[in-house]
Amino acid sequence: MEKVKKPLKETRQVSDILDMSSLKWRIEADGLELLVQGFKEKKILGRKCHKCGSVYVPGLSFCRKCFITIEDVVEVSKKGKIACYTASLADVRGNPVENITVSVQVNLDGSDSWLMGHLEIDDWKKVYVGMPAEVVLREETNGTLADMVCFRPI
Amino acid sequence: MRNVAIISVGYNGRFVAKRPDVNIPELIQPAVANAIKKTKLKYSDIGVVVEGNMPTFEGINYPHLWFSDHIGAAGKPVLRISTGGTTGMSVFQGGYYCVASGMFDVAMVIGWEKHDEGDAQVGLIGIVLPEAFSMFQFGPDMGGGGTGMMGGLSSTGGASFQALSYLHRAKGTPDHIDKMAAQARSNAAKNPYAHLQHPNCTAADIAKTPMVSYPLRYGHTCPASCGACVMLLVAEEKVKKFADTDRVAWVKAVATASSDATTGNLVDGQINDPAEQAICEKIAAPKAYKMAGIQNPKKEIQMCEVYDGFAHQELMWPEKLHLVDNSCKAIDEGRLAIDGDMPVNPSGGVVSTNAIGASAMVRVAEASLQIMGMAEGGHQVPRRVKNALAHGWGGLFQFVTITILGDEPVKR
Amino acid sequence: MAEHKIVNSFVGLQFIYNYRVGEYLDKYLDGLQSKKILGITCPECERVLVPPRSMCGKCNAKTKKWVTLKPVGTLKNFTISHVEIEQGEIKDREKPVIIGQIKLEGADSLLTAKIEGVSPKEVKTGLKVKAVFKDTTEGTLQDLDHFEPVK
Amino acid sequence: MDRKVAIVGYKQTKYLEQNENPRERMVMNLVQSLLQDMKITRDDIGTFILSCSDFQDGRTISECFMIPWVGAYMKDVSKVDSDSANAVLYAMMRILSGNYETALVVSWAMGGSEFRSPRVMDFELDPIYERQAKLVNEITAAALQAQAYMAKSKLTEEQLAALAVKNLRNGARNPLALRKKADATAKDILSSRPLASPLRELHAYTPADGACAVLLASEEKARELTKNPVWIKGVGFCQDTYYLGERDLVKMDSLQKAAKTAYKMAGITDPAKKIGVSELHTTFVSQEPIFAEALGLIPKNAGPNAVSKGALEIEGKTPINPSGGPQAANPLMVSGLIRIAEACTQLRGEAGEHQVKKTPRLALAHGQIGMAAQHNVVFVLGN
Repeated sequence: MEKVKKPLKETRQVSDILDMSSLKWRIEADGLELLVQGFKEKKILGRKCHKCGSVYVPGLSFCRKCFITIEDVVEVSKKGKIACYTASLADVRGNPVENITVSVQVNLDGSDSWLMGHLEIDDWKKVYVGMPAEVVLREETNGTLADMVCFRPI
Repeated sequence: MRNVAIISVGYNGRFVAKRPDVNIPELIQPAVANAIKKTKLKYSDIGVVVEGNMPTFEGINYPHLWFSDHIGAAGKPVLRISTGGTTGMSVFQGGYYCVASGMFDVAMVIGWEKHDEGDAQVGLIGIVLPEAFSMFQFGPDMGGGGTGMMGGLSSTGGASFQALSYLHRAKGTPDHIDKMAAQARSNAAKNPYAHLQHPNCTAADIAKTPMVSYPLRYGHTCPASCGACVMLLVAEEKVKKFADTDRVAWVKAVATASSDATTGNLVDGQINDPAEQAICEKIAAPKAYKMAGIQNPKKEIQMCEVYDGFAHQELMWPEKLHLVDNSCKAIDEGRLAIDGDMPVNPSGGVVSTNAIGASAMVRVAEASLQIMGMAEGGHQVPRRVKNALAHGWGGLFQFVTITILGDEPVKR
Repeated sequence: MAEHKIVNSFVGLQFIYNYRVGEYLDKYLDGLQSKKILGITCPECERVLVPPRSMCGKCNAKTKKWVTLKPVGTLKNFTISHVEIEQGEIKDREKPVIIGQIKLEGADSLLTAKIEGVSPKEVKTGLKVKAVFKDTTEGTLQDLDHFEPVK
Repeated sequence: MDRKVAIVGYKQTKYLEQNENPRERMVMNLVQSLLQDMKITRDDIGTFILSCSDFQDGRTISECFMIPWVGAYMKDVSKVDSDSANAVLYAMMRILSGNYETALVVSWAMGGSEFRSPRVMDFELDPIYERQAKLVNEITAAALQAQAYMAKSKLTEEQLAALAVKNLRNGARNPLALRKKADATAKDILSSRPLASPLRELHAYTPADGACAVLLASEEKARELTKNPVWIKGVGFCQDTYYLGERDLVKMDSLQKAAKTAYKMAGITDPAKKIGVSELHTTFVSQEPIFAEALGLIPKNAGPNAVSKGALEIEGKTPINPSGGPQAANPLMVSGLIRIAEACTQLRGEAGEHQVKKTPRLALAHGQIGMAAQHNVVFVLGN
């Protein structure tokens, strides 16, 4: 015999709000600044740690491995390999979406970090880990993140 | 170093999605009462209380202040520890250090979450809000589509990167994740405290659920639960006095390690593969095994409870913990089942029950119940568990905590 | 040292929380709706707690017997509040408000409430006060509007 | 306990309305300079205990992005979500267990520039009663406590103002302090903005940006690292019931219990004689005599007498908050750690202008959270 579950008593509800606009933050954005400055000249710029040699893109002026401030700017290749990817096939509620988008994290040649972005590809099933891809910048770059259109398979 | 034993575990009841009948302290209190009931302890014997949850999920700063009177903490030392997903185990380890340090003989640890009071999704996005919004100052989002950025920032998006990267390394397929999720849901059906219970769930059942973010389906993700877990820890000299059972679980090792964010770190430049988890494989796990005196974890450990917010992690973590060589192969061979040779999450895991602040503690609690032989409802591992491992992860895929329990204290 | 690029980040979002009051406070609010103040007794130390809750922290015992308290009591302590806090900003009140701690007859804990009908200059501890409810009650804490001196 | 734990190094930032750096770099600079002073690297640190809050940092899992900036990349870290004095306590217990030889405690807050302290404090209230009733907040709770004390001990408003004057004067002698006024008078205090009687703006803490780091070590390691370790002689912590109406706000049970435990551990029976200087986490100056009595530093109801005799001044018999205390600068939860660092500077005789006259042998540091100090931590430190 199945047990009949008694519904839980609904007690009153009261509310409160954490208004995020009551907070402010200052963020050090050396990495993004360098990245968009590079876009202007159609370059991908990062920072290299003078101690351990790690290259970060976006390149903040801090090496977390060595715990030091770093300043050396280096240019890395626009080409790299897809380190991992995902395809958004549904929205947050689980409903299928019509325009399937592919997000990738790409390890650009010459860098030790991964750059995240959108991959332009006709069929998401063709993507694989290790697939060569390159950064696509728009024709006229003006030094914003929007200069980077997407990644494209090579 | 003093040896510390877990003498009792208490849950508030079955973990569920909504508890409209109680407020937060009323949710937690029965877990405290249940833990104490199974011992010879009185409230006055408890030396210190250690508590934790995810504070922004319920919007209460230092919530332990409020439920002082409900958890036997009024007039007592209370320590609050909160470290994201690992909170439960960080709290447990806090309790361990309270006793191991010699400062206290008895510690009560509490991990809880009442997800129906707040918005967990907003709470999770809150991890990266300042960084994400700072990007707008450099023009619209990278990648043009919006998903490029947010896909990496939402928890499921980050996890799907990890899942694919893991499958690539382990040469597995998404079917393996379906299988793992099915095993978790079936195990949960044998655990009276689990949230999502699905008796005899099959991989085909899971494969029917919609794909959220490739390769992760709805059936691979965890629910948001309301629940609390409480454990009582006592010093070796006091075990006989307070324990109501001959079989207690001894803490053999504790370890933790953190890196920077391994997904969603858009401002700083991410430098770790989220599926690499060197903090676990190379730092925390070796440290824990050394402390526990375990040379061959595959042989010496009989079961594990890993923190699997997403089903693929139940495959990944046993590998990173040196318990299984290849989990995809192991699940095909049935070795990860309750009656297998390395049972993973007999409780159903986090993927079946997730009250975040409690989740990592529940891993320790379940591991200890397996050692005590007290896992209820048919999820007890059939062979004698001499050593068990509990694991938690948190943050942006960047924290790891490990606890190893045994049926005998370590001779130090 | 090199200058660093610093950006100000601003987030126009809100975290919204909906809290359940639980069985005990729910019953207390039912009481306020019918213009009654309810307390609950600890079976061990026999303290009568108001507002009521499920546990007595002194004895770690479940509270049991509900009591309807007389809506009169003594002012034990008070402060004259000149400001209120709104989303973390300290704003001046239009006029000062007396916030008192009242020991209701038959209760053991002090209830915090607004005191009206007496000027900030004249208010004194020891004052006998009585509860004044809103005309139309809605089952919220605001139903118990304030306390005023017993004439 | 067969081990002893010492504080071997500490470092504070200057406390400002807005630090010139964002929190990440502010903390990195601080930790780097401490490591340089100690002539060690981040690899020499066994465990990191952070103390920060999601509500103060305005983000979920506030330590998430800070891990690399405190030097803890790929290291052992935990976080105490409470007043930072609790973090020192946890770090100490980790060393006592024998698992670690060194522990670095780091706490930070941008209380001056990024968040509004009163909002953070409001979130400490229970959401179903006090937050809905909108009567109790950090100001009214402290005011009720102050009123109760004044009624009992007959402390006057002028004496309360004298305490605030003392702290502003002390602040002027502390190079790190934010609010300071060497020539402050009682009139300045009594004419400042009224908050809730008897409290006014100049009785209150001063929100500030700032960070503090403290390095702990086991006995053996401490002797290796420094010539003058400060020993943790005793520690106690305790939490009271939440409900204001059930607490004796003047007696302060939880502070008394915490002190009792700390004194017992330190082997002190007469704290008034033995403790040379105290740094207390007072959100409002009215808490100074209340805490001092609960801690046994002055006799019961002796607050008015102590104030009029100047006993709590830097040159007095029972110096309290020679740094100016939280009234001079208070980056909310960092306060407990600052109190500990300040107690250490006094013990080492490094406090300069705000050094107490006779270099003390024992110092007391205190941390607290909650309305009218519901939760208290007491440290007895000595060299």
